[in-house]
Amino acid sequence: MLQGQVEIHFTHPDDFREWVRENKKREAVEKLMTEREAVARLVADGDYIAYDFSSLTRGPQAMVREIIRQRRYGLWVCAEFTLHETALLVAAGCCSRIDVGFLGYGNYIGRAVAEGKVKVFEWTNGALASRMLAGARGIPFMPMRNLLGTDGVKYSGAKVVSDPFTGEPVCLVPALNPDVFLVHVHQADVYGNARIFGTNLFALEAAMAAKKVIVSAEEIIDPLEFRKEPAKTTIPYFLVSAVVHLPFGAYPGGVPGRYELDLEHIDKLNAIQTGEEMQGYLQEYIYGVQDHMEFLEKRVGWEKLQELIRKASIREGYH
Amino acid sequence: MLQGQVEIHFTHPDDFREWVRENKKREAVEKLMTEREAVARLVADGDYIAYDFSSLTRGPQAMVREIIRQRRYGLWVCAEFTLHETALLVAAGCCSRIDVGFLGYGNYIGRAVAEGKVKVFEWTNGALASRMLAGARGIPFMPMRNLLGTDGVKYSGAKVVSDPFTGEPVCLVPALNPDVFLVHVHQADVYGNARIFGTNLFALEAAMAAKKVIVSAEEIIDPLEFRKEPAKTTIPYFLVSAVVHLPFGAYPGGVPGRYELDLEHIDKLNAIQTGEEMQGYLQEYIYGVQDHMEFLEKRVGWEKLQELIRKASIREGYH
Amino acid sequence: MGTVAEFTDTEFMICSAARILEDKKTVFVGWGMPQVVAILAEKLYTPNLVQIFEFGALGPQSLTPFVRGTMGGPSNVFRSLQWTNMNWAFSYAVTGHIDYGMIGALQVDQYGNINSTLLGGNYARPKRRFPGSGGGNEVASLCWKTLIILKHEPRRFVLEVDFLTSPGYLDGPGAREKAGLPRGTGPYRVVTSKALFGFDEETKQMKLVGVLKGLKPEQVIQGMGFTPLVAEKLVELEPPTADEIRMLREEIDPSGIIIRGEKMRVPR
Amino acid sequence: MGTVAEFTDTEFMICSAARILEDKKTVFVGWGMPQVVAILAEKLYTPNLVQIFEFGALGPQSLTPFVRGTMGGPSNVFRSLQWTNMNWAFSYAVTGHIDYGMIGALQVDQYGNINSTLLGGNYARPKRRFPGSGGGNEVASLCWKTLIILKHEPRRFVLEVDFLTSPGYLDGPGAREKAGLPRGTGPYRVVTSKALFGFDEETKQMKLVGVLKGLKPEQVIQGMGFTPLVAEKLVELEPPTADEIRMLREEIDPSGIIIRGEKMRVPR
Repeated sequence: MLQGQVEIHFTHPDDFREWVRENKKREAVEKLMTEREAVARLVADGDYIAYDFSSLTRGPQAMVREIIRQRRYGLWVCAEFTLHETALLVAAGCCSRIDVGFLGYGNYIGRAVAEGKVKVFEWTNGALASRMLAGARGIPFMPMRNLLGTDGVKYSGAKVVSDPFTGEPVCLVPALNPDVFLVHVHQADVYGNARIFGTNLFALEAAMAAKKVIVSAEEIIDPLEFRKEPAKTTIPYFLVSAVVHLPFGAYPGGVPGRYELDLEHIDKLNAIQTGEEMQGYLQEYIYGVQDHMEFLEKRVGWEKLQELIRKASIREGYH
Repeated sequence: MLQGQVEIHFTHPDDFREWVRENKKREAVEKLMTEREAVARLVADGDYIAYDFSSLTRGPQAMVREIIRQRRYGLWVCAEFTLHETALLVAAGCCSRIDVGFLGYGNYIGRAVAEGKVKVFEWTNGALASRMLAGARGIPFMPMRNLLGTDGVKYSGAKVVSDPFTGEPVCLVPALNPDVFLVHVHQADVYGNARIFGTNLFALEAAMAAKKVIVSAEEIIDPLEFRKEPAKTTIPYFLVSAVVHLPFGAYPGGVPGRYELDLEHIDKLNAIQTGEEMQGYLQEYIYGVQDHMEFLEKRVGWEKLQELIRKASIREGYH
Repeated sequence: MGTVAEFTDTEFMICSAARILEDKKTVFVGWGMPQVVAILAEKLYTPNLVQIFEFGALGPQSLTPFVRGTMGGPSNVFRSLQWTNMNWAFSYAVTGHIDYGMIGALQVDQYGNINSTLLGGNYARPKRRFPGSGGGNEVASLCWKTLIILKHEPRRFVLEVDFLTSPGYLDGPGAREKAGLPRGTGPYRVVTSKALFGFDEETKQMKLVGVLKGLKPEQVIQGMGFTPLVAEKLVELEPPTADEIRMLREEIDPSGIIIRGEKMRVPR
Repeated sequence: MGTVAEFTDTEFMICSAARILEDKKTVFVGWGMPQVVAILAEKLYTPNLVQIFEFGALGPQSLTPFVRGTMGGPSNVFRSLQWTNMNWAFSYAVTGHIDYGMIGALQVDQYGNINSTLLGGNYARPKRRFPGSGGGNEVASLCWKTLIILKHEPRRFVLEVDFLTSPGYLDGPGAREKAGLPRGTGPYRVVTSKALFGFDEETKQMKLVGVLKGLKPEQVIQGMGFTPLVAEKLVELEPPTADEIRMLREEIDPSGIIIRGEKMRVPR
């Protein structure tokens, strides 16, 4: 058996089940709260955090900013397809370990790894998605036909074993059960039922696999709406811990069918090179405002938001 | 390692891949044909056959009748949630092996097993769905937390091994790649893009895992319709081998949002006890008509069909 | 509201099971009678029960009358919270999100092991063959608490099941965990047409906890293939109430396809 | 239509790759430049190409101009055949439904092994760190034929990659299969800003098969960390055509975010 000797975030499936039984209430209770409350109650130092989708498309950017604002420490991040968030989290001192995925671009994060400021483990996007699926299926691992033959095996927590059905090598990746899953959705109700329009990475998988699920939503709709079109429900309420109403919660990314990404702001993030520049950004856009609403009002502005809505002229399929 | 010593239908994932490369054309070609052509071209003696959903809800009943009509031999059936089809297939001499699932009720099929007319292997609904998911993911097996501790392990092809991540026993079920997958859908286009409204057992899994996929559809719609609402596409065209336009193709079962099941006809099926009664049914309803259209006209009738449409008054969510 | 004088064994089982379910919990519902139990419970006792079906429907507000044979049909899955598929439906159970499971049985042994596959003969040539697991093995393996519902015929309570389809406590304490089944799961109650059984916390053996009003424990135990433990304080199970019966006969199953059965009376 | 006299290295790579794709085939498209390759190919050469993205979109008819950074955004996934998620997207590849894969690389060795993770130092303390696999490992492992696209800098062609992120032929014939990777897969072409490489069927070593018009094979090979095989008949690669350039600069990427790069001219 070939296997890496690295740390993995792994929860025994039975421990996860017991956590679910004790903590995920099957009662439909109102879970609407502010982003401040949600992070204060549900994100702890040292937690393992995953999110959907990407920094530029329907990512939970406002929730990530709130985590930074509350100066969480020692987070382990599942960087499935992250661009800027991870850099921000590392720069703000929130994140000490990253499961890669795709590490995100920019010199800042690359240098942080090179300087040993953050520890990385080398998976792939598909491996992390497989791990999440295993977590959602309550099984200890998922077999894969890739990662094989590469250095990823050595620097991830995968194991290569002989498949008992073919006798040939197969790669096993351990289930992933994040402590926290952040997902920004088009619509939610107060109980946590949630709808995403368009594609996703692993929204239902991660909601089922995670201990705590924070849904931030562009809009809050009546619970009956979900029952009228059950095929559109991405996540049912009893998987969800908190619902936060955050219009433009994916900014500077876009939400398909609602508003486009803000390329100017993204260029500003891309341009960050030094620690000083990074601290300047954090101060101006995160620490320097008290919440998402103030961020929108004072740092983005109504005019810009209207422009981004206007640009989102493709609505087909997003309903 | 604990394992049964029974026959399994198992295709090496690499052999399946090669079959796909050679036979599933990525070109969008018209695949519309009659049920007669579809069975003649695509269902061979000895094939392993799976279907979605149940005998009473959106099952591919017209396609099954056509298989019987063409007197296929030696089929191995995945009886995921089958009620009458398997009895009909066994009685007609088409089916020699069954992976159970749920064997279907009625004395006829029970006696056929007891008399050794058909060989059965003892899985579960979840195990067969897991096997299909493994087939669709192109991996040799899927781990499960059940089947453990039961006689199912002995009489299925599952294996119980020590999980390398927890050291505890876990059940592995081999991937399932059916030769033929029959699926009756609400809407399809001529290329094979298909939509199901409501729930399904494993429609996309099986379409991806099967060598030959026969889609029968209540209605044929314009290909552009699929592109306008991509979230509604259940199966994309390049997984599909044939499209058959079969209104009322699930009869005597129902199609949610379209027509209700015919309980009278189902009672007739339930009442079959003897081989003679069974042959009478086969003669009257299958051998005695040349195709599905004649079956509807001469054995069901316009009035009955209109009544079943009227009864399907719940349309909410099925669009 | 009082109880009724005459009812079927099936009606009693349905009412007895419906009274056990808890509100604001999830329940994995098997085919047939368990569907009617869940609907009755929702109507009378547990309005916020979340049903889940292996066909992929989660949390429906099922319409009545119950349409036989259509677990996946529009009436049964009406106004669900989510429509998905079998692999997802079972995933909810594997990850510990489903509190109760409800399934039937042909035979059950003292550890709550279930046979729904065959009677007599051997696997290849059974004397009588039945549908097998369906999703029963998943329900009994993966939900936190499993309710087993079966007609109270002594021959169904056996020392050893002819085929172990769905796991109870296997051969006793710790055996489920040793086999690799999820920790802390197992059969919770056995609901019959005459009695109610639980399982001893220590030994995991079946224990009589209630009998239908008017029956004596000896009458219930008589002829069983094993001798169950008997609780120190036995509960007297009320026969169906007038409310329950009206709901079953008039609203849920007017055609009587599920509720018909052997006629019973409360002995006096 | 003629070719143009001046173009960027990136523009040439994009055109060269777009000319290789086959119509009526599926292609797994990586982030950035491969997206532009696929769009160009669809516009000019392969109108029925079916693109698939790890973000869960299958077969879109992507709108132009290309919106940078939004593989998952409405323009790129416009009029898809299916919207699903990452686990399904990769499943299409594992089961052999995806003909081509297209990915970039930091370094590549003679067997087409790809590094996109780091340069120099060691894993814990690399000299320079890059994004890593993303979905590249899946694409290179699971699609039938992988196109690797990278700028023609000799230092990117190394004897041994600093980190083996995505598999080429590993250490030679049979090695992929021995490692458990799907049979019959592997790198197909390496598209650079000066040349085109294939792989020898027997030895699986990289083989120069084409050079940009006006360049000599020696100029292309010079400085590479390994000496590639050279095909008996080398193809002369046409510089970008006026059509291609117009399409790229005016329709697909007018902001120039992808196509800008080092200016090149065809040597005469």
